[in-house]
Amino acid sequence: MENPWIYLGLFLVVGTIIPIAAIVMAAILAPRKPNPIKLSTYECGMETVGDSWVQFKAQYYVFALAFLIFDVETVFLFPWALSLNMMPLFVAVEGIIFILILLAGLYYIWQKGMLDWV
Amino acid sequence: MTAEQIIFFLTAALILISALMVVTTRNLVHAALWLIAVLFGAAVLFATLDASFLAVVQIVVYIGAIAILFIFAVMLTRRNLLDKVSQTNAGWPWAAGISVAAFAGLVFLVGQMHNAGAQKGEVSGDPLMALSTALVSPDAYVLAFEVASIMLLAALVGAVYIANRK
Amino acid sequence: MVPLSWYIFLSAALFSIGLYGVLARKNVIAILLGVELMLNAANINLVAFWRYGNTALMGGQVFSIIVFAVAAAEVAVGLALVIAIYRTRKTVIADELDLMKW
Amino acid sequence: MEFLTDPIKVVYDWLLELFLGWGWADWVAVLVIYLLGIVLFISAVMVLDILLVWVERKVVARFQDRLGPNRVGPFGLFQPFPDIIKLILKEDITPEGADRVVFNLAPILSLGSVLFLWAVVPLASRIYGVDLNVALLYIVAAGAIGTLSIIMAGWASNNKYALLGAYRMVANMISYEIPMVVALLIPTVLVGSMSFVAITEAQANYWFVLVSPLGALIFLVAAIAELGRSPFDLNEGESEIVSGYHIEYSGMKFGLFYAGELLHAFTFGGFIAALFFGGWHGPWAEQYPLLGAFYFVVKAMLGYWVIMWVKYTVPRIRIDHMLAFNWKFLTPLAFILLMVTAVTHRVLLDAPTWLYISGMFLSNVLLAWITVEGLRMQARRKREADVSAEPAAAD
Repeated sequence: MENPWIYLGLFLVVGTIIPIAAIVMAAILAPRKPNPIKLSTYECGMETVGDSWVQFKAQYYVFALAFLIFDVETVFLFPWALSLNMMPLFVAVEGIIFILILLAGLYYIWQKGMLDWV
Repeated sequence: MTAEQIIFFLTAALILISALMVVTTRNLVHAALWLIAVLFGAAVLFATLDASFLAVVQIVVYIGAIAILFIFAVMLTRRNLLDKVSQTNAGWPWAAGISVAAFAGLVFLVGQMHNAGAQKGEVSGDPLMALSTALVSPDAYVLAFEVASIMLLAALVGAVYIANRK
Repeated sequence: MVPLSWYIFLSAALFSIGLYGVLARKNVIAILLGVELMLNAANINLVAFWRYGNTALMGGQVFSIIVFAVAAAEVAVGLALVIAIYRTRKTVIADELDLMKW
Repeated sequence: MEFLTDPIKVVYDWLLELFLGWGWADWVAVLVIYLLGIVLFISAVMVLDILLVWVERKVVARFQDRLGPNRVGPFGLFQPFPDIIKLILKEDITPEGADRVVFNLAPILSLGSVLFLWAVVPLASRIYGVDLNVALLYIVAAGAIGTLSIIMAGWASNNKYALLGAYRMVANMISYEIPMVVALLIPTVLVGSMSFVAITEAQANYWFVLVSPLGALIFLVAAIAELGRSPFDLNEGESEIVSGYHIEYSGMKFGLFYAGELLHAFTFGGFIAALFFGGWHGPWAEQYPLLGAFYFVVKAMLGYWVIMWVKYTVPRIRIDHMLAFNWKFLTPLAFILLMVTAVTHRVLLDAPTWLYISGMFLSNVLLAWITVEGLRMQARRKREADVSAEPAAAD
């Protein structure tokens, strides 16, 4: 197998086609008798009030921000982890400095109470 | 046409059509979803260019984090986002003109390049291991590696502080 | 086979589309979406130049990883600013944010 | 006996010879063999998924002191098939005001993101989809597609409950992705490779759970949270938001979400087995790959069993507790463990095996002990503060 991405690309295509096939099969076989009540939004029998695309709590956003930064950090750590075995001990210290800098950021926003759910 | 060319054209078409949808569609959640299509196309291009690490990182960072953040931000600021009204400002013909001029200039510059018709050589060694050693070895890019962590620290503290202020 | 120029043409087109998005869109978030397109165009270029040049030199790939980090930081701070502005001014339209324009 | 030692290669060579004999071009034959293999592989995974429906229902019944399905076939083993026929024949409702394209795309991506994972899982020695050199990041990338499908489902349904459920689920998934990725970094440090095949092969002499027990535990907790299973199933708090992001889905589309969830749980059982419990390694597994595949499935089932056990035993936790547990405890602990592991591994790299294993194990135990002591001290201080604050409040 000279290039793994050929196999992987085929896998992605087949892995997408199989769920699509399931939905298409259901669409062909299933009955279709829509009526307004059936199509209305399901809210346990209550009438829907207003548009459902409402705003949400800004707090979710803060956690998404923290996630973004730490996600990028882990991306940097993967090359570091790969090269650890064949580089001097000094390289391990570099990675530790890298992690400590970001943990300091986490500690700061924790102490400022920004991680508290209000 | 070789298989490689067919893949390139399909991906390029996906990228360009999706990019046009990103800048023209009125519904901003749809714009963010089209952006995801662009990013996925770019990941496919990275895979064809033998940069496997960047291909997966593209999906992990861009689709998994940045695009989600965009969708969250659109939903947070939705109240007076009227999808019916025009989403472009009055100067859009100027913008289109500038973009076309920029494209023409870039194409002209590519025409001046002496190695524009270059073909791919063999990949020397294992790019993944070469990348990881280059990123952390002291005589290569370790400074960039450490500075990136300082930048991420600044972004973390700044962004969380700005977003969280009561 | 695909020559180098195809990748550069593609990234030039992507860059121009992103530029149009930045210049023409009203909504601040849509402008940031345009910036993302431009950063991706730059990344495609960097990786293509790495692949068609000397693949033993990893500068191209390292540079694009740094671009990922910069993009993440830019999005984090940019969108946080959008949220903060929205909270005080109740708008995300760039033309209406004219407090500094006297 | 060639077939028993390397089945994939034997079948591959046989098919290649057959197709070339039919006068096909070289690359067409290889492509068709790949496609056949992939379709067979994914079909096998889907059949396993169907079996998992029965396993899950039977196990939950036993946990709750019931019998579970027992009418169709022996022990109700054929129960999933009527279920599937029902799902296919059920009317599919797209609610009014839904964003049609996104609404239909979400279940496809949800199941697809789980199926994609199987491309890189090593089932046995010389039996695997593909040996990708960035397999661990590929797993995280497929998880990112799953997160995306959830937010798409919640947004496209045009339903407040669905949107709220999606927000909760996404907040949960992205938060616990950080400790999960850090736990994935630990085998990467130990082996010096991101390839799943290489990580499994490196565990021929000792399992990584001996070297990094704390890492395995963090991965298990983060995996349960990633799956959105109890105690982290607050996306479907029935009493608050009915059933979460897939409330508006019916028929086959709901079936795809359900199948994706079950298969995801089993897949994570497989990951725990492959990363920390030796994967396909066992007696004679090296010579006879089919035996190795059997070991792998058994270990994956055990991992899945543990996930189910937790699910049906512990109650749901509150969202603020969920986020605080991750950001104030699990994430810092995972990063500290990563630093300790990296340094200990690097220092003991050339030491004899017994010293290496015991050193790594002791460092993990020491870290766990310090963590527990720290937590106890903090709890005691908090209790004392509460006690001294109480009389003041009583006045």
